[in-house]
Amino acid sequence: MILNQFLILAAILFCIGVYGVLARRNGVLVLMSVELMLNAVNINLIAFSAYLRSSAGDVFALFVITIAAAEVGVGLAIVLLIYRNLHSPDLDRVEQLKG
Amino acid sequence: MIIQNIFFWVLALAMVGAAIGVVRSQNVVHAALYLVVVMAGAAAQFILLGAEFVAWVQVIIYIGAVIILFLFGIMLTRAPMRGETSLDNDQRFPAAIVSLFLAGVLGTLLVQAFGKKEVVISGAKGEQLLHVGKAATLADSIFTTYVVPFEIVSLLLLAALVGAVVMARRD
Amino acid sequence: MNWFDDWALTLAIFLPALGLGIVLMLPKAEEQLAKVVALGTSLVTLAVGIGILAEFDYGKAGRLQFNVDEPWIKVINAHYHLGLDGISLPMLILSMFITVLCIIYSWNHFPEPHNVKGFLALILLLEVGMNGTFLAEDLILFFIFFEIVLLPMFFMIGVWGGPNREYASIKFFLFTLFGSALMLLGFLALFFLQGSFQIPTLAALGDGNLAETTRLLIFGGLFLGFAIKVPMFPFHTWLPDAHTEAPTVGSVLLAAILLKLGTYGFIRIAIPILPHAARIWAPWIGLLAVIGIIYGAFCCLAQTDMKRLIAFSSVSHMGFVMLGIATLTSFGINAAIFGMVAHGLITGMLFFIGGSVQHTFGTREMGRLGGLLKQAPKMGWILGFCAMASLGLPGLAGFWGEFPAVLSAYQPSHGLSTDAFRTFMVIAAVGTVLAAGYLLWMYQRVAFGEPKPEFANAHIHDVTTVEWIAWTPILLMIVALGVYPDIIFSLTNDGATHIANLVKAVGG
Amino acid sequence: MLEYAWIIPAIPVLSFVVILFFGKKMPKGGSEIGIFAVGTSFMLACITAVQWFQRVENASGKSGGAALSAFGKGLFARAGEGGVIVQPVVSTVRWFQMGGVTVSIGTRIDGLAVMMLFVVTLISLLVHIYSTAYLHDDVRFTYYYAALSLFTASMLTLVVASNTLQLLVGWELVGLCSFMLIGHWWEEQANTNAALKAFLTTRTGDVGLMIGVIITFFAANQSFDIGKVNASALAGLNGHTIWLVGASCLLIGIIGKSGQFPLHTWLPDAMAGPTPVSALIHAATMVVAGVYLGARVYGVFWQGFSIHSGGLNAMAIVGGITILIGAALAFVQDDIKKVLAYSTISQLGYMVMALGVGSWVGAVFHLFTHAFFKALLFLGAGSVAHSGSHHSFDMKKDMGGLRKYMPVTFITFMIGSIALAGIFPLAGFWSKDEILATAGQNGFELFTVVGLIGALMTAAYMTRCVYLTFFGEYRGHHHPKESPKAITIPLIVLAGFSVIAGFANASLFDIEKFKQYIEPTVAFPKNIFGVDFDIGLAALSVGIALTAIGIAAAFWIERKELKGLKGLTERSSVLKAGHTFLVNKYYLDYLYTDVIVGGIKGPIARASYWVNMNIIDGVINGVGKGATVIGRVVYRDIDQLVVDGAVNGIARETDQAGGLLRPLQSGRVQRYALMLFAAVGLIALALAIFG
Repeated sequence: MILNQFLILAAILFCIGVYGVLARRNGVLVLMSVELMLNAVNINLIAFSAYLRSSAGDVFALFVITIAAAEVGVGLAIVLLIYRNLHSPDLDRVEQLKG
Repeated sequence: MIIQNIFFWVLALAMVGAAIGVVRSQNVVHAALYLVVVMAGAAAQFILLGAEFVAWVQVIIYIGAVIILFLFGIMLTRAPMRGETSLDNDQRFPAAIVSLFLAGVLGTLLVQAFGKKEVVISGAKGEQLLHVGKAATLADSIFTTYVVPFEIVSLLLLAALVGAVVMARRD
Repeated sequence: MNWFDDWALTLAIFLPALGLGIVLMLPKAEEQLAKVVALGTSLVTLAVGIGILAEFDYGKAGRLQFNVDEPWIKVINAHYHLGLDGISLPMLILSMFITVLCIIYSWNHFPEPHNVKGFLALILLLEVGMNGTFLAEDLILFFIFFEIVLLPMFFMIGVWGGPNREYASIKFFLFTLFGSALMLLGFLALFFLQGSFQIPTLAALGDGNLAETTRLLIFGGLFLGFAIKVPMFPFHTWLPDAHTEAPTVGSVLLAAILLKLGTYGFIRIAIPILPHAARIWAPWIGLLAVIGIIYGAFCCLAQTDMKRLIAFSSVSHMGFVMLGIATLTSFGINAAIFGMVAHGLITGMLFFIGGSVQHTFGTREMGRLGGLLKQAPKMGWILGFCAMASLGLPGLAGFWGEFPAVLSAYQPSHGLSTDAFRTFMVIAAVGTVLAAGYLLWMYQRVAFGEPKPEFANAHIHDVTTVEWIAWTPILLMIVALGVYPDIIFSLTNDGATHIANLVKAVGG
Repeated sequence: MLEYAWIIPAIPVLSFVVILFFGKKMPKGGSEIGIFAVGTSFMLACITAVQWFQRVENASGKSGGAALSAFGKGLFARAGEGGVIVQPVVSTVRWFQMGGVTVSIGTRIDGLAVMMLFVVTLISLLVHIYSTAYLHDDVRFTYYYAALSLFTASMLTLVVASNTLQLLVGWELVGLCSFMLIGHWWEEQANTNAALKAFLTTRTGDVGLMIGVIITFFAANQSFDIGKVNASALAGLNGHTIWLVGASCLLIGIIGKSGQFPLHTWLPDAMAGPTPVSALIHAATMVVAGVYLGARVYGVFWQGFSIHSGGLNAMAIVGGITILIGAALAFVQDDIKKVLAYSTISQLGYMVMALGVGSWVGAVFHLFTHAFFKALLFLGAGSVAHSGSHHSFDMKKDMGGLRKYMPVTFITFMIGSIALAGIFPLAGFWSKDEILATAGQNGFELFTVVGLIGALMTAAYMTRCVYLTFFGEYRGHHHPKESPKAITIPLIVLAGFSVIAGFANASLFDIEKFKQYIEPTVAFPKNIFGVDFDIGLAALSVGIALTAIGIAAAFWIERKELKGLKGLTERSSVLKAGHTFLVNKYYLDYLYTDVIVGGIKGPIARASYWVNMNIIDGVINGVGKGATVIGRVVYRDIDQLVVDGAVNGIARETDQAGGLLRPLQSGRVQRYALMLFAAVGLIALALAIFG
C-alpha cells in the first residue's frame, strides 16, 4: 500500500465535507459535514503514524475523536438554541450580522 | 498486500459514496445513516493501518455516541424528513466549485509531495511489523509524553459538557 | 527581600489578572463589590510598584533589575524573561498610577451601557497588558502583551463608545493589528537570523552581522508596528476617531499609556537591536516627526470638538517624542521618555476634563460651550492649568519633554545629517507656538466669556469629590516633574546614554 | 544675603500658593499676604544690594588691583576703574543631569541682578498697595493678588537666574502671568483676544529665545551657565558664525518680549488688563525682560553682532526703528493708556538700541529710570480713570481739566512726563543722554540722530497727552475727585524716584555709580566703550525736547489761534493718508490678525484638516473602500457568471439585501466560509506554485 492512497482518500472526504459545510442549510447536517472533515483528518493522522512509525499520530487521532465528541455536543446545543429562537434549524436565517 | 489493497479500494469507494450521500441526501435521517457508513469505513481503514485501538475507539465513540447525539438533534429540531423544503442553501454551485478546486489542489500537492512512498505494515511473511497502533504502545505514549495534553483534553470535555448544558437549558 | 526581587515583576503583571478573575466571578448585580475589588487590586498593584521603587537600585539605573528568566516555549527558545531598568520604571509606575486613577474616576461615571463588571474587567486586563509590555524582555512575551492591550481597548470603544463607535473601534483594531503583524514578521526574522528572542541578547549582538537590506527591512517592519501605535504621521488617522468615540477612561488610558507602547518599543527594541538600520532610518523618522508636529497642530486648529482637538494634539506632542528618539542621542532619548511620561499625565488629564465637560454639558462642541470659568471655576482653572502644561510652559512637566527634544535636534548622533536635524529643530520650535495657539484658542472658547444662553440657567456641577481624588495626584505630579525634572532624568539617563552609545559605536 | 538670594523669589512663590488656597478666607482677600510677601522680598533685595555694594567697595579697597587682577586673569575680566575684579556671587544646586550634562539651578548675583531685584520688588510692592484701592470691588480680587505674586516670583526667578535655561523658565512664566492678568476680565471677548495675542506674539519670539539658548548651549561647549556662555562668546569659541546665529535668535526673543518692531503689536492691546498690571508688567518689569536678557548675555551680542566695530547691526537697527514707530503711533491715540503703551515701545527701543550701539550702561540705566517714571505715568493714568473719568481711558471724551480736581495726580504725572521727555535734571535726561553720547562717540552717529528725533517726538506726544488730560475743560459726565491714599502714596514715591534716580549715574557730576557697581567686571567685553559726558549733546537734546513741548503746547493749547494748523490733517491729503496710516498702526495688525492668524486658523488649518480627512484618511478609507469595491466587482461578476441561469438565489438575495453593496457582508456564516475555503485553496495553490 502506498501512503498516498490514504491521503487522497482523506482529501476527497475532506472536500466532500467542505461542500457539505458550505452547501447545507440545516445546522445538524452542517455538523455532520464537519464530522466528515474530522474523520478525514483522522485518516491522515493514522496513515502518517503508520508511515513514520510513531505513535504520536494515533494519540492525536484519539484527541481529535474526543474533541469531535465535545464539538458535536456544543454544536448541537447551539443548533438547538437557534431552533428555539428562530423556529428553524436553518443556518441561513442566522444573519443578524448582515452588513 | 493485494488483499489489503482490495479491501482498501472497496472501503474507499463505499466511504466516498456514503460521504456524498451525507452531503446530498434530502432526508436528514438518511444522511445520519450514511455518516455511520463513512465512520465504520474509516474504522476499517484504521485497522488496515494497524491502529486497532483507535479503530475501536472510533467505533464506540463515533458510531456509538456521536451518531446517537445527531439523531437526538434531528429529533429535537424536528428536521424535515422528506423534501418539504430544501435542505441545501443557494450556494450549492459555488460550494461545489470550491470543494472540487480544493480537492484538485490537495490531490496535486499530495501526489507531488509523497509520490509512491510505501506504508509498510507487515513483512513478507505477513508478520506484523508495526507496533505503534497497539493499545500498550499508545497507553505508554499517552501517560508519559502526552500526559499534560491528555489532562487538558479532559478539562475541555468537562467545559464542553457544562457549556452544552448551559446553552441547551430552557430558562 | 530576595523573595520580593524574584516575584515583584510577576506580581506587577498578574495581580491585575487575579483581580480580573475575581471581578468576573462576582454576580453582575454586585456593582459596589466589583468596584471595591477592582480598586483594591489596582491599589495593591500600585503598592507593588511602590515596593519596586523602594527596592530599585538607583545607582545602577541603566541595568536590568528584578530579573526573572525562565525557559518558556523551548521549541522557539522563548523565555519568560522580565526585567526593569530606569527606562521602563517610570512607564511602569505611570501605568499603575493612571489605572488606579481611572478606576477611581469611573466610580460614578460609568458610560452607557453601564455594565460595571465588564468595564472594570477590561481596565484590569488593560493593566495586565500594559505592565507586561513595559517589563517584557523577550520579544514573544512583548508581542503577547502588546496584543493583549488591543482587545480590551477594542471592546471599550466598541461597547462603551460614542455614536460612531463601531467604525472607530474597527478602524483602531485593524490599523494596529496591521502594524503588529509586520512587527511580528520583524521579530520572526530576527529570531531566524539571530537565533534568539531575548532583547538583551539581541541588543548585545547588534545588527552588524546582517545584510544591509535585511536589517533595513526588519527595522521597517518594527517601525510600522510601533509608528502606528505612537501614532506618527501619516499613520495617525485612527487616533482622532478612537479618541472621539472612546469613553473618557478609555481615552485617558489610550493617551496616557497605549501610545507610549509604540515609543517605548522604539527605545527598547528597535534602536538597540538594530542600531545600523536606526541610523539610516533616523532622518526619515525625524522628518515624519516634525511633519506630525506641524500637521497635528494645524488639524487641531480646525477642530470644533474638544476631545478631537486634544486627540490631534497628541499627534503633535508625540511628534516631539519621536523627534527626540530620531536624534539617537542621549539628550533626545531622555527627552523622549520624559515626554512620554509628561504627555501621559497632561493629555490624560485633558481627556479627563473633556469627559467631565461632556458629562456636565452633554456636548463637547466648543461653539456651544463658553464661560466654564464662570459656571465651574475650579474645572476652568484645572483646564487652564493643563492647557498651559500641554503647551510646554516651563515649570510644568510638558516643557521637559519638549525643550530637550528640540535641543537634541541641534546635534544629532554623530554622522547623521546636522543640516536636516537643525531644520527639524526650527520647525519643531515653531510647533510650540502653534501648540500655544490651539490650546489657548480652545481655552478661550471653552472657559472664557459668558456662558451660552442654552446653558446659562443650567445647574452645572463643579469638580466633584471623586474627580478631585482622581485628579489631584496627576496635577501634583505635573508640577513636581516640572519643577524637579531629575525625578525622571536620573532614572533614564544611564539607559538612554547606553542606547545612544550603542548607536554611536556603529556610526561612521 | 548674596548667597541666599533664592529666598527673594521663594517668598512670593509661597505667597502665591497661600493666596490661591487660603486667600478668600482672609479678611482682606489675600492682599495682605501679597503685600507682606513682596514687602519682605523688597527688604531682602535692599539688603542684598547693600551687601553687593560693600563687596565692590571691599574689593576696590583691599586690592589696589594687583592681587585680584592676577586672580581674574584669563577669565576675560575687565579691569574696572582701578582694575578691580568683582566676581559675581553664584550659588547653585544640582537641578538635573542628562546626557552627560549637569544642569544647576541657582542664583547669580551681581550688579545687574541687584539693580533688577530692587526695581522689581519696589514697583511690585507699590503696585500691590495701589491695587488694594484700584481693584477694591473686583470680583476676582484674590486671584488677582495670587497672579501678582506669581508674576513677581517669576520675574525675580528670571532676574537671579544663574543659567540661560532657568532664565527661559522665568521668561515663560512671566508670559503666563501676563496672559492671566491681561485676561483678568475674561468675560469680554476683547480682553481675552488681547491676552491670547500677547501670549502668542511673545511666544513667537520665544521660539527665537529657545533656539538661541540651544545654540549658545552648544556653542559654549554644552553649558547653560551665563558666565560660561558670556566668556565663551567673547573668546569666540567654535567660531564667530555660531554666535552670530545665536545672537540673532536671542534678538528675536527680545523683539517678542520687549515689544520691538515688528512684534510690538501685542503691547498696546495688553492694556486691556487692569491698569496697575499695565504699570507693573507692560511698562516697568516684564517687557524689560528682553532688555535684561540682552544685558545678561551681552557677550553673545557683542561677539555675534561685532558691536565693537561700529556701523550698523541688527540690534541697533531694530531698536532705532522701534523708537520712531512707537513714538509716531503715540501721537494718534485717544486712549491715554495706549499713548503710554506706545511710549513704552519707543523707550524700550532706546534700550535695545543702546545695547546695539555698545552702551551697556546706558541701556541698563535707562531701564532703571524708565521703570520709575513709566510706572508712575501708568499709575497716574489709572488714578485718573479711577477717580476722574469713571473707568474710561478716553482722553478726548472723558478727561480734560482734571488738574483742578486731582492735584496730586496732576503733579506726579507732570513729573513723570518731564522725566520721560528727558528734561534736565530728571531721571530720563541722564539715561537718555548716556545712550546718545555713547552712540555718538563710538561710530553710531546715525543712531544718535534717531535718538534725538525720538526725544523730539516723545516730548511732543507727552505734551499732547498731559494737555488733553489735565488742561482745558472737563469733558466727562462724572464728579472727579482726588484718589485715595493707597493710590496717591505710590504715585508720590515713584515721583520721588523719577526725580532722583538719574543721579545714580550723573556723569556730568562725575557720579558713575552704575559703572562702578552695576557694570560687570567678569565675562564682559574688555573693550566696551567708555563715554564722556557730552555737554553739547545734552544741551541739544534738552533743547529739542523743550522746543517740542513748546510747539506741541502751542499746537494743542492755542489751537484756536492757530487756525491755519487746525484740521491740517483733514485738509492735506498727504497728511491725511499719513494720519490714517498711523491710526491703523501701519496695518501691521491687519497683517497679523487677518492674514497670518486668519490664514493659519482659517484656510491653512482648514486645508490641512481637509487634507487629513480627505486625502490621508481618504487614502486609508479609499484602500478599504477600494478593496470592498474590487471584492464586490469580482464577487458579482464571478457570481453572475457562475450562477446566471443555474441558481436564481443570488438575484433574489441581492434584491433582498437592497442593493449591490452588501452581498459580501451577507452576515451568513456559510457565505463567509465559502470565501474562506476559496481563499485557502488559492493560497495553497499560490504556495505550491511559488514555494
